[in-house]
Amino acid sequence: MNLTIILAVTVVLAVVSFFITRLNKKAGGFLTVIASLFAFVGLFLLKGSIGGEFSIFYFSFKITMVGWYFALIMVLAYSMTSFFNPFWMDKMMYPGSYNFMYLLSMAGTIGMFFAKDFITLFIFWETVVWSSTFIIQLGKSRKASYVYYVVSAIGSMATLFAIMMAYSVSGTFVISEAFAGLSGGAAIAVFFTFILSGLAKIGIFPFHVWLPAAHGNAPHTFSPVLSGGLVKMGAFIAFLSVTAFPAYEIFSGMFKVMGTPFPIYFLMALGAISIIVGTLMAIKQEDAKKLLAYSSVANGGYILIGILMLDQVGFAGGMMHLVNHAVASAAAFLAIAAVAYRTGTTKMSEMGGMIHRMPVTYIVYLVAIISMAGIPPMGGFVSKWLIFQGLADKGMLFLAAAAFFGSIGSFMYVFRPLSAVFLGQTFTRDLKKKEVGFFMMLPMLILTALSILAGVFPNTILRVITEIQASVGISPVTLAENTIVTVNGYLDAFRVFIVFGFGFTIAFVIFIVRRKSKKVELMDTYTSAEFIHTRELLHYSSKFYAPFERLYDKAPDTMKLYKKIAVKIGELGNLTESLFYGHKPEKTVFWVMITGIFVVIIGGVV
Amino acid sequence: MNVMSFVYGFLVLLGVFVFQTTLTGLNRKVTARLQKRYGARWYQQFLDIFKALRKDSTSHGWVFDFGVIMALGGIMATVIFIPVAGFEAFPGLDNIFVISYLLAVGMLGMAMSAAGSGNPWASIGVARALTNMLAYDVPLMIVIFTLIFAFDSSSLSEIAALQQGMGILGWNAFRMPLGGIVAVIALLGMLGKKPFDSFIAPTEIASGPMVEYGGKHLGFMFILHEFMTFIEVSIILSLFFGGGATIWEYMLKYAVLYTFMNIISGVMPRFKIDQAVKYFYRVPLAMAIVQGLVVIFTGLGVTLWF
Amino acid sequence: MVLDEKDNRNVWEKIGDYFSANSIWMKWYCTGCGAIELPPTMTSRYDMERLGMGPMATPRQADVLLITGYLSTKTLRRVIYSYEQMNSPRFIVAFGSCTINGGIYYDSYATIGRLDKYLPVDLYIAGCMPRPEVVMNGFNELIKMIKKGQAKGWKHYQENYEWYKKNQLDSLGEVIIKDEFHE
Amino acid sequence: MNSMNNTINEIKAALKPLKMETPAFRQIAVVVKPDTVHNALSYLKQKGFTQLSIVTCVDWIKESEFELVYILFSWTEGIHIQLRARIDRDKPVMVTATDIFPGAQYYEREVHEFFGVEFTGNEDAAKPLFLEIWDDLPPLRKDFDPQAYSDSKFPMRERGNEFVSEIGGHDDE
Repeated sequence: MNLTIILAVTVVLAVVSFFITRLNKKAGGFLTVIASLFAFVGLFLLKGSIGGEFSIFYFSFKITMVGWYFALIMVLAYSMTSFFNPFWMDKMMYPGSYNFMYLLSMAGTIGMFFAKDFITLFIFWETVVWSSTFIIQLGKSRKASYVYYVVSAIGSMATLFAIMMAYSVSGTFVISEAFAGLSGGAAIAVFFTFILSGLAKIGIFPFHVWLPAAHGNAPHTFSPVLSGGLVKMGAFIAFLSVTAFPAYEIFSGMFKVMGTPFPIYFLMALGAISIIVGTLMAIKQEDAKKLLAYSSVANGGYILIGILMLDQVGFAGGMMHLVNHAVASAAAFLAIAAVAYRTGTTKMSEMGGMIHRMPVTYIVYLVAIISMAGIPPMGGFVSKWLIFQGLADKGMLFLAAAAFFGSIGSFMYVFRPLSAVFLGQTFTRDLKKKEVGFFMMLPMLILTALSILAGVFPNTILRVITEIQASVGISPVTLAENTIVTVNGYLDAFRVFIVFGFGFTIAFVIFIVRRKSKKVELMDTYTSAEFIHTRELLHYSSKFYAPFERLYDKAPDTMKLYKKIAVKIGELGNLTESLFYGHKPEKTVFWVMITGIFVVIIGGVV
Repeated sequence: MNVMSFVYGFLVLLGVFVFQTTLTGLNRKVTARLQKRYGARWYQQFLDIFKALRKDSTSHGWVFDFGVIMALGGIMATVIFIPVAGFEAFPGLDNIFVISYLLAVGMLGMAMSAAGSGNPWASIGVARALTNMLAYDVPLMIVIFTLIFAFDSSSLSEIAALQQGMGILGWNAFRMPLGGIVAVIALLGMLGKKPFDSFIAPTEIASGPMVEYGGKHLGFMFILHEFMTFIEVSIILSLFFGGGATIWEYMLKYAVLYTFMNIISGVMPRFKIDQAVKYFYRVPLAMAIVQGLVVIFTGLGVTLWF
Repeated sequence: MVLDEKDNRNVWEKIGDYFSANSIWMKWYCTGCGAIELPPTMTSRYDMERLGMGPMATPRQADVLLITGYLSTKTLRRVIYSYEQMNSPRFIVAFGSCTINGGIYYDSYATIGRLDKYLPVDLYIAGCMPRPEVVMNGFNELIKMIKKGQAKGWKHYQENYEWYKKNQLDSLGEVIIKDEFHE
Repeated sequence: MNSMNNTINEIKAALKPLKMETPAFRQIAVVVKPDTVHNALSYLKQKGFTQLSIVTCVDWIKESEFELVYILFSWTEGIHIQLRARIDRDKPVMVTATDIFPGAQYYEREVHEFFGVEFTGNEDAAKPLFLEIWDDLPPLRKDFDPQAYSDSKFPMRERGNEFVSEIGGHDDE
């Protein structure tokens, strides 16, 4: 399979789907399924041609292992989510544009991961940013897309600046050579500005504000892509910044913290802060999608820490967490979308007991959160285990503390939607609701199966990662048949799974041989012997962790800070405006002259 | 991995159940003596469990049942991984992260089943239990992280073996005294003993997650509690008190440590849940970080003091 | 109830009854003044735990519903609700003269006369109030009864459900209340 | 004691009570005509008696009258006032106090439930409050016979010697 064909077909199908949707909404939706599945299969077959280079028009591409890995994760998220598209077309305001943008952004991501030079990368990157900006706008809030676009634009511009700066030194845009010859202060400046777009995209701490806004308000069918897919673009930039820009080599002479150069450690610390911030904020969300968005912030922190470690174990963990989080997060978002499809809301306090109506969706969500929280036997456990081992190996105490906090805090926040949406009392309104159809169930089940497979046979994924590790010149993580071996111990996920099955079987047998229990209605529950007839009142879902939230509800909110800054900038603009464009022309002339004189003086001095 | 491993695993489960349940019964007597009572018979805990299993039960839907089975299954799998005096049914899998996260399967199952009962008390109890877990686990994990860094191993049995043969001062609790204190405090939280037992407060939130359990479900919860106690005490015992060279030494040390926990808990009042979080994030967290920094930067405690 | 009824339990039931007899978990329905006699029964002076007895938090967990004193129609409704939430085998121990014949509330418009019309009482402990010694003695009696398989109130309730239901409805009107305070 | 006397004098002047006494330390009992109760309550409230402690009723069956009692308390002066008014027992009607003291709602419901007094202007007064299901005379009226009601509703145990030998409860069906 040829990359050109994949790109061309998806772009053409994007345009076609726009017109088909005009004729028949459902058909347009199904076209996105076909197109994204085509891209997925095509990419999968592309593995044979790794190493190839070619160019179309001005764009030049190189098929690398890591690009293939990233693109596959991305298109997996796209193709699985696209199964939901046909069913949401009626609820969408502009279904044609949605389908068009959906496929266009997918094409953009594919192109981006295989870019050979920075110009190609940047153009495809911007394609993704722009098309996703317009999709987010189709959701609940227009403001969300402003936030998304502003944060993305800051990142993109900084990256563009870094690329140009590197170009001025090295004279080339080719990714593997562009950063050669940088040193000293310029290297630090380029490093930080380059990775800025990555940080913005993963949602690392000061830039995390766009995730809840965009994930929470995007159309339900696009949130899984945003969280499972687009966030991983940032991880790609982070990957480039430690490999193509050999940060460890360039900064090797600098002050080191636990063996890591300070600039890199600083970024890892930012990752740690995002883990803590994401966890704390996720715990207090009332909207299921916003909660999952903040969990993406926290998981982004893990991915960043893992990738930046660039070692044998932690890096493998970070790279594997990409897949696990993409799969789990897409599955969780899809499950919430499926519930929203039936109930029309994502607010946790307005739902309850959906398990009795939608058991399959519940299983999907359950497996997704087990993976997200890093509990065996799901995939998330293996990647978090690798990251912990990597951290323990290097003795990075504070990062490890943040990682532990995020890991245990994730039990708290992932349990929120489980308890509020799926468990508890079914609301009277929802008593007649049905499970979603098979076509919507299918992608969720596939993702669930992937989560379990990644946890039981992690080596399938890790083998790909070892190839990536070998391609960037670090020693690959040691793999035996079913076992992952690290300095500090080894993990046999398959055996853990088997023993878990053994324990489960014993428990099941004891349960079965005992007398069958009497099935009672959910409302027949202990209420201190009081009669309660309203289901909604017997469901505890809002302010779930109130005593814990109270401990930090005084903490400053980043979004508020940004809003204040925005107001201040606006005021500054007004001040300038009042100085220059007053109703007295002579005042304007005065200030222009003063400014001119200053410019001349400063210019003379410099 | 062969058939014998599973047979051993089953025997370990049986042995642990008998041992821990007896010990719990004896400790009920200890608590009673603290309160100047005569106390229950030593085999009372067995009677309670078998009686609960004998009774009829009520079920609130499939997740209520499934959660209970998943909880007990996960916990039993974890017990099989615990090395007892160097013996493991499945050698090499006693990784501390595996154990502490596999434990979470059980907890998740229990939380799921409890919330699935549709009772708000249960949800409140689960919320408190998870908050409590966040409180005690972070300091404890930092100390464990320090141990892994110090000994280059995350295997329980290896860390236990490294402390043996040097007398009582070879134990990590004495090599890293701050860490040892943190571990003991965290163990109180893990076991859900006073002062950290607000999530099962019987008169306040009607025993929290357990509110809807009766009959065999409740029996499962009791068995699960015995196993969970064994896992938690064993982790701390192996990491900080040298495990045991022989099975008898292990059992003796275990009994002493567990009884000590019970005596502390017997004379304590109860923290509110936010007070517990505040407490853990003030004193033990600071102690854990100081201990970690000392070990990482000075190496004190990795070797013996003397 | 006739004491020397024929014992037709099988071995498993006998073993089960042995466990039940030696592990009595109680739900205290403390509506009346009798509740004040329970703390001394529980604490160091009389220490009911040595017989394997203890308080539980909810009726689901409990084996014995201990009704300590008079029952008004409002509380009786809740007691019936609680009893039906309990898991078999379940026993009722009624406490004080109020549950036997209304006690000093024999002519009250709101307090019932005798409890066994509405629920199958396995054991009455007479007295106003019964002292802890009497309570312990009563529970000893209950333990013997369970061991011998004579505490069969719950079976009786199942078999004569119609009769109990009729009595309940005659006196209470409705058992489950739905008004503005219970929505 | 001065403030007490002042209050007594002021109240005497304003309310023109039928009878007035001080039954205990810092307590004033005022008996007024039933049609002035509403005015009296609003006067007392603006005098500082902001707390309505209870509204209750006494059944004077021989005189065929109900006596409504409002107990108010002033937090500034520390004085209790009992405001009493007698109404006709056969047609017990009183103007509601819920517009002055919203908290009177539940007291009025209680009085209605136990004595059958009707409160005009309070639509909810007739709703049941304590007695969940009630089908007889209001139970605290003196002409209501609790013994007869109890006998008809709650069957008693036959008392005899056989009672002593009973151990279980269910012996008679």
